[in-house]
Amino acid sequence: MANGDVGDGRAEPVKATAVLATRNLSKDYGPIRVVAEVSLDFHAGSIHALLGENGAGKSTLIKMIAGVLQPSDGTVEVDGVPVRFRSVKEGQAAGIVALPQELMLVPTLGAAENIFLGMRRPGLPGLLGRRRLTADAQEQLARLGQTFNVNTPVAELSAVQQTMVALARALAREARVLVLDEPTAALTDTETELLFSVLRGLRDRGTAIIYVSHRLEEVFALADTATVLRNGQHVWTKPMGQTRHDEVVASMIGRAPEQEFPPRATSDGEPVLRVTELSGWTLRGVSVQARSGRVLGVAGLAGAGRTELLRLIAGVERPQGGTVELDGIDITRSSVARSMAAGVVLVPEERRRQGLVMNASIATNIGLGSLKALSSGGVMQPHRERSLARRQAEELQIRATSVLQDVAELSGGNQQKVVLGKYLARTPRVLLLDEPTRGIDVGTKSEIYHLIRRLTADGVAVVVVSSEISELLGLADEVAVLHEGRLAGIVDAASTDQQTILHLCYGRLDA
Amino acid sequence: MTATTTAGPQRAPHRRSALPARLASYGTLLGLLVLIMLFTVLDEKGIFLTAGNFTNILEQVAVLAMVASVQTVVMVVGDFDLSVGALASLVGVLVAQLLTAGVPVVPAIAAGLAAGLLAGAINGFLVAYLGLSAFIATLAAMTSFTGLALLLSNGATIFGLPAGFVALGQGRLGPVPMPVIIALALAVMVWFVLSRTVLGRQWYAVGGNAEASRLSGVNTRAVRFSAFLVSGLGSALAGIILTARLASAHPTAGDPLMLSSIAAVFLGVTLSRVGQPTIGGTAVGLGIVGVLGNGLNLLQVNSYVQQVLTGLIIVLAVSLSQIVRRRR
Amino acid sequence: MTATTTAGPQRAPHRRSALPARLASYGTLLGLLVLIMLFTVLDEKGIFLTAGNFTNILEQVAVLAMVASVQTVVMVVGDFDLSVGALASLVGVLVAQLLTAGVPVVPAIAAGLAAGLLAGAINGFLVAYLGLSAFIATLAAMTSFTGLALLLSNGATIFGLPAGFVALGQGRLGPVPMPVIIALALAVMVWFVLSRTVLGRQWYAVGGNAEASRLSGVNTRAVRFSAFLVSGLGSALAGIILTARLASAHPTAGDPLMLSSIAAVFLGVTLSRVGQPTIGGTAVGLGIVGVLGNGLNLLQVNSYVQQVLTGLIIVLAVSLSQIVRRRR
Amino acid sequence: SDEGGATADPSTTAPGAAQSVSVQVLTPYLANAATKEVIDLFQADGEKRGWDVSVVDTAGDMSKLNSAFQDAAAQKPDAIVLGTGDPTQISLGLKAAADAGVPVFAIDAGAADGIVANVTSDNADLGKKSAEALIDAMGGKGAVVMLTHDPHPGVRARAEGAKKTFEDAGITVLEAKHVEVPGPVENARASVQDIMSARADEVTGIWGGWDEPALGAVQALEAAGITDVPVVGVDGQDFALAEIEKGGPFVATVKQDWPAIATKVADLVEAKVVDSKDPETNNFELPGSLITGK
Ligand SMILES: Nc1ncnc2c1ncn2[C@@H]1O[C@H](COP(=O)(O)OP(=O)(O)OP(=O)(O)O)[C@@H](O)[C@H]1O
Ligand SMILES: Nc1ncnc2c1ncn2[C@@H]1O[C@H](COP(=O)(O)OP(=O)(O)OP(=O)(O)O)[C@@H](O)[C@H]1O
Ligand SMILES: [Mg+2]
Ligand SMILES: [Mg+2]
Repeated sequence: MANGDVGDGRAEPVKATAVLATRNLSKDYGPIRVVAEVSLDFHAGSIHALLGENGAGKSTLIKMIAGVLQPSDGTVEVDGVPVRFRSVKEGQAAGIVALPQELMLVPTLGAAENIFLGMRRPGLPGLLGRRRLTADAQEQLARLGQTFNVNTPVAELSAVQQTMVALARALAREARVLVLDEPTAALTDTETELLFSVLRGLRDRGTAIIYVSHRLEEVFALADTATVLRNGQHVWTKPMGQTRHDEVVASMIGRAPEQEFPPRATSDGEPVLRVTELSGWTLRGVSVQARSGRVLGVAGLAGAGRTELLRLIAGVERPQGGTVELDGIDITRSSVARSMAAGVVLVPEERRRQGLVMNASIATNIGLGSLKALSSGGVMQPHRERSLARRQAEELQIRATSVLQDVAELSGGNQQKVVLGKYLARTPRVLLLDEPTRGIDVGTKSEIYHLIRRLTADGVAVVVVSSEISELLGLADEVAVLHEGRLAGIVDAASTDQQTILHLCYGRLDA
Repeated sequence: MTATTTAGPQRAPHRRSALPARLASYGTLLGLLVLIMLFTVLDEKGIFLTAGNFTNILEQVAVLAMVASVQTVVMVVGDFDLSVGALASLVGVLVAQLLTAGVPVVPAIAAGLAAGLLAGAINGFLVAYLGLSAFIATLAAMTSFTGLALLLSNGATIFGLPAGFVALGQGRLGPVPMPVIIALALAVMVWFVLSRTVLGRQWYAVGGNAEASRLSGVNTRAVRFSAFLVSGLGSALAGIILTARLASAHPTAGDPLMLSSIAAVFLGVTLSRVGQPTIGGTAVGLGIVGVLGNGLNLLQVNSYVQQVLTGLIIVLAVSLSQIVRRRR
Repeated sequence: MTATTTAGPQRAPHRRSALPARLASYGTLLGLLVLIMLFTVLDEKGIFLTAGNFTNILEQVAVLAMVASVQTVVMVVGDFDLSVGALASLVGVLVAQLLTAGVPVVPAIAAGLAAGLLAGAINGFLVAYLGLSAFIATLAAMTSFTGLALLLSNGATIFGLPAGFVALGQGRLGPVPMPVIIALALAVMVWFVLSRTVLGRQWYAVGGNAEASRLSGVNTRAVRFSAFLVSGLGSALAGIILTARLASAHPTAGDPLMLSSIAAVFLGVTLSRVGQPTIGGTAVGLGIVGVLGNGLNLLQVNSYVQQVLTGLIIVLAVSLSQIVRRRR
Repeated sequence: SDEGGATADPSTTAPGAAQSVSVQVLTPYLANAATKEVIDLFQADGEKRGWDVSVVDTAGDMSKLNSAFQDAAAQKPDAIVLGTGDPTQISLGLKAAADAGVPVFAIDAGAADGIVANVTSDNADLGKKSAEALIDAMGGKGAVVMLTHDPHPGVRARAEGAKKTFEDAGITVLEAKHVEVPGPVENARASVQDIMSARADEVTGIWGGWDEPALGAVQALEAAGITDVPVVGVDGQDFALAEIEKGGPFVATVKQDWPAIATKVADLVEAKVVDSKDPETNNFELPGSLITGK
């Protein structure tokens, strides 16, 4: 399988030799080959998308290119010359900069320090030059439309802001080859557009960009070339203009794609969860209902309070005002444990920090949400745990050697599936999902949509927060839109469109 | 072809067989085995590798093993307990005072264990509910407990304990010293709870990621609290057995247990694959500590040189297993 | 307290102003101030709140301050150094032996500092390059250093040191004792490196998230290694000044510095906003340790009761600042 | 020699018979039973004389002991008493006391510049007496193991005295085993257990530098069922007396005459503070008394 012919897409004409190439690049973990003899060319002034299912080997390939991982076989070439990076530092010295899939920030340091960490800076050698550091960081973030305090520890920033810090860090290094592994997973459409214009600018100035995403619309809008990987192997590489959505999906998952969204609810259902005048840190007097058998979508811009709404309902944080009732019983100030016992289950948005015990197995993680059911008299029943884990692994198509594999060894999307598996194993009355499909491939996404609908068919009330409006439109029955902590409106998903919701997100009520 | 499969039941599920994992945890024994071999060869009189001497080693680490078992629990939830040694001293003094004041053995022991529980509850409250760092909270507790032990004993050794009590520390069941039996029983109990029960799962989960555990419905505060309760109880037991073994209570007798217990757990962690405290790992750590002290004593190494060697050998043993692990 | 600020496109961007942050770090002083007030009120003789007594307190914590400064660095990178006290003892004995053997003061001190660097390099190599856990590596080092100090001194106190050397520990510059000046100089240097230089940022970065730092192109091994170098050097300096202060070297003189230095840093951390060691926090921690010891001595509290109180007061001071912080 | 302000102000401290005398006892070793005993005796004696006696312990920390001297000097008591501990390590503290014009006495420490008088048992003599008792119990020949702790100057002096006695009597010292503190009983017990399994055929006696390691040795021997190896200690603590009473391996200890030492120090303090009389010498050594089961 040779490299595809590249470059007659929308990009400027390209140089003959690739700035970066892989030659039979492979990676083995024990007996398992997760990247198999991949040979690819990446050209200056071109955006090259890497596509593939969860666990296809995209991140692994990228890590080998950037010097994070050492290849088991094969080589990386820069300007046609074989190189071997023993560390990220060496990769950066050669102009190759990667944004890892999992945001790798130092939580205790500010944005400014994170952005320039490990970079040679002007000024007196060895000295920090704090004033200049702050100014430069502000400038970098301004390119991405961000104006927050660059000295606040990044642990205190929102998910979007953290992504922006990581992006600013990658951009600040002025790479020849910029590698982005799912940069938009946590972004809403607004920030995504901003990012794209920056990336297009970079491409036009000759940067080679390698781009990984599971949001196919984005890829079609942005990339010049696409490569599909499956099971660690190179399937094909084509100019973006010469392929179509269907073909990409089919070659990713190895079969024809099925209907993406399942049919919507047919009944009105009973109001199971009643949220009245709920207020918190940003939230101001929000009242919504979740009905059995139905899916309520929640839309909003970054920081609109979507996550906070779910956290307040689930008892993760204490509200400053308002009530939450489940089947008419007030559960406003109960703990997470008690809310869960009552049937309110929240799937949190950050898988690594909030969702997973990284040094434990898939089975342990999935079992953690259902310890009572998996034990008798306080003693664990390992066979029950393993069979539950296998069931979830199969249902969610978790790609792993066994359910005893540590989650740290899974690909990002598969880790997300483990989180889902943990919470879906409960039989909730109300299921709160915060960005449930973040990082999940298109094939599995539709499985998850169907799964959600199977739950609603059993009478579960579902609330979904998503940054992808198209996802909300396809999946939900109604969409509640938050704007700066207030409810901007609730619309019927079947009879509305993206524009209307976007308008509401921006607080324009005329829609 | 790549061989990754979905973890679903229909595909060959156990690619990573249990064998390499088991080998890895046998591998943790490597440092210890090398040590044992070394001493067997160096010990010309052939005393080291005898049942009698191994009984001695077991007896010498028995009290430490009790503390290390419960320290393992605290370290599983991601904390330390620096007060274990001082608490053992305090409980020893308390029980000895009760006994010399004429309180019968069983109520005296019960009072000692209750004091241990109370102490554990205080530590647990400070750490889990008030949110103090475990280091500060248990260090402060250690200081206070030492002061209390000194006050209670007036700084002196308390002796003249009843034979029924002393038998707990000096008696034997067949050839096996009582402290060894008690330590073993405690270790097995802790092992069972850690690896087979819901509580054990929760301890590991909270130690692995407290936030994720809380969001999974685990009452993380109660779970951390319970770890300190266990630690208090175990340290109290160790203090009681130590007092019985020495047939006397001294207000600082248990102090060395603090650093040694943490060291034993850490040795176990360093040597283990998962990088988590386990009872098995701690047992190996205890083994290294015990064999090293005994072996060097038998070889009649100068006391000061012995200290120098102890440090060196521990580093070598750990480095060795580290290097071997990387190879694998 | 993880307060994430919003940054919606049209929103006021600086929700969290610098002011509360600054208040929070002033708030770290609260426990200390309460203590000072308490002793001022309780001390009927009016000795506590005098310049002379404060000079005493400073002098009393000066050597500990040196060790705590460098312990801060090691704890910033996320490790411990348990060998600091033993190293201080060892270097003290070494320098004293050289001095009594007739080596002039400057080369003797230089040799002591070099020994400290070497010891730090060994610890750093074990932790950063061989990947041993800092606890095990430095505990092993501590054991070996203690053994070496005992060997080198034959277990005895070495005295009869030249006056020029002793002046380093007992002299004064105007009203200020020399150890205080040296400790202050060291603390300021460490503060500068920690907060104003690239190396300092890298120390914090590695401590905050070593993996992220590595992926940003930081040579995390070299960074960790350097922290242990600093620790070795600082501990050696402390050992030298301690020896000069005591006008004698004792093979275990520095041992109490280990736990106290970690406690001082942790006290500072507990009191700080982001939960990270800082020189400022450590200074407050040292202040608490120093004021507490001095104040209770002045009040002539029974020694055993004093220990009980020390633990209680530390818990109260830390809880207090914890509760105040939550309120804010 | 310092600036004028640092010396004692005679107007505030004019100790006379009518005024209450204040004495501060500073010690690094209050967790040691013998130290505690003699300090308690001194305190009781002082209080009987109508004095105000307070005690500060630094838990083995010599640097803190110097600090305690500074703290004490700041309060200008009529006298400071060093309760055991090595005076060579507290020159700074002694200087602070001298600067403040406070006389320093010592119990069982050592004579040194800056100490008006030290009252102690003759440690070399304690070592000699205990060694002689052991030699006696062994029937005048054999080989011994010594349990020592050289960092403690008193124990070190005893060990030297004992060693010389053994050598003079032709007794081999097989090993001088360093006993760790805290936890000396347990530590000595484990060491002796190991030593006896390695060389039971050689060892005919065990000398303990103080009573606690001797107790550990006794327990190791009893656990191993060894009855023909006698053990001696030093200090004459209650538990040692009880062991000797029982007639097991613990055959003798040397009791220091703590009441006499305490009274002697109190007398010296009174002479100096009340009558401004200096003692005739700066070191008083009182003999210890051997206690055996016989
Ligand atoms: N340390 C490891 N040990 C064993 N297997 C691993 C390890 N790291 C990754 N793998 C496996 O390698 C495969 C490829 O993972 P990779 O992260 O490259 O996938 P990906 O294509 O980026 O997926 P995603 O879209 O979910 O991010 C996965 O099956 C994963 O389980
Ligand atoms: N306890 C809290 N303390 C401080 N700030 C908080 C707290 N809870 C919420 N916030 C702030 O309120 C904002 C509400 O944002 P939330 O996370 O709910 O937004 P979102 O709409 O889910 O956007 P995102 O896409 O960033 O997750 C957060 O970004 C955070 O800044
Ligand atoms: Mg990936
Ligand atoms: Mg959110």
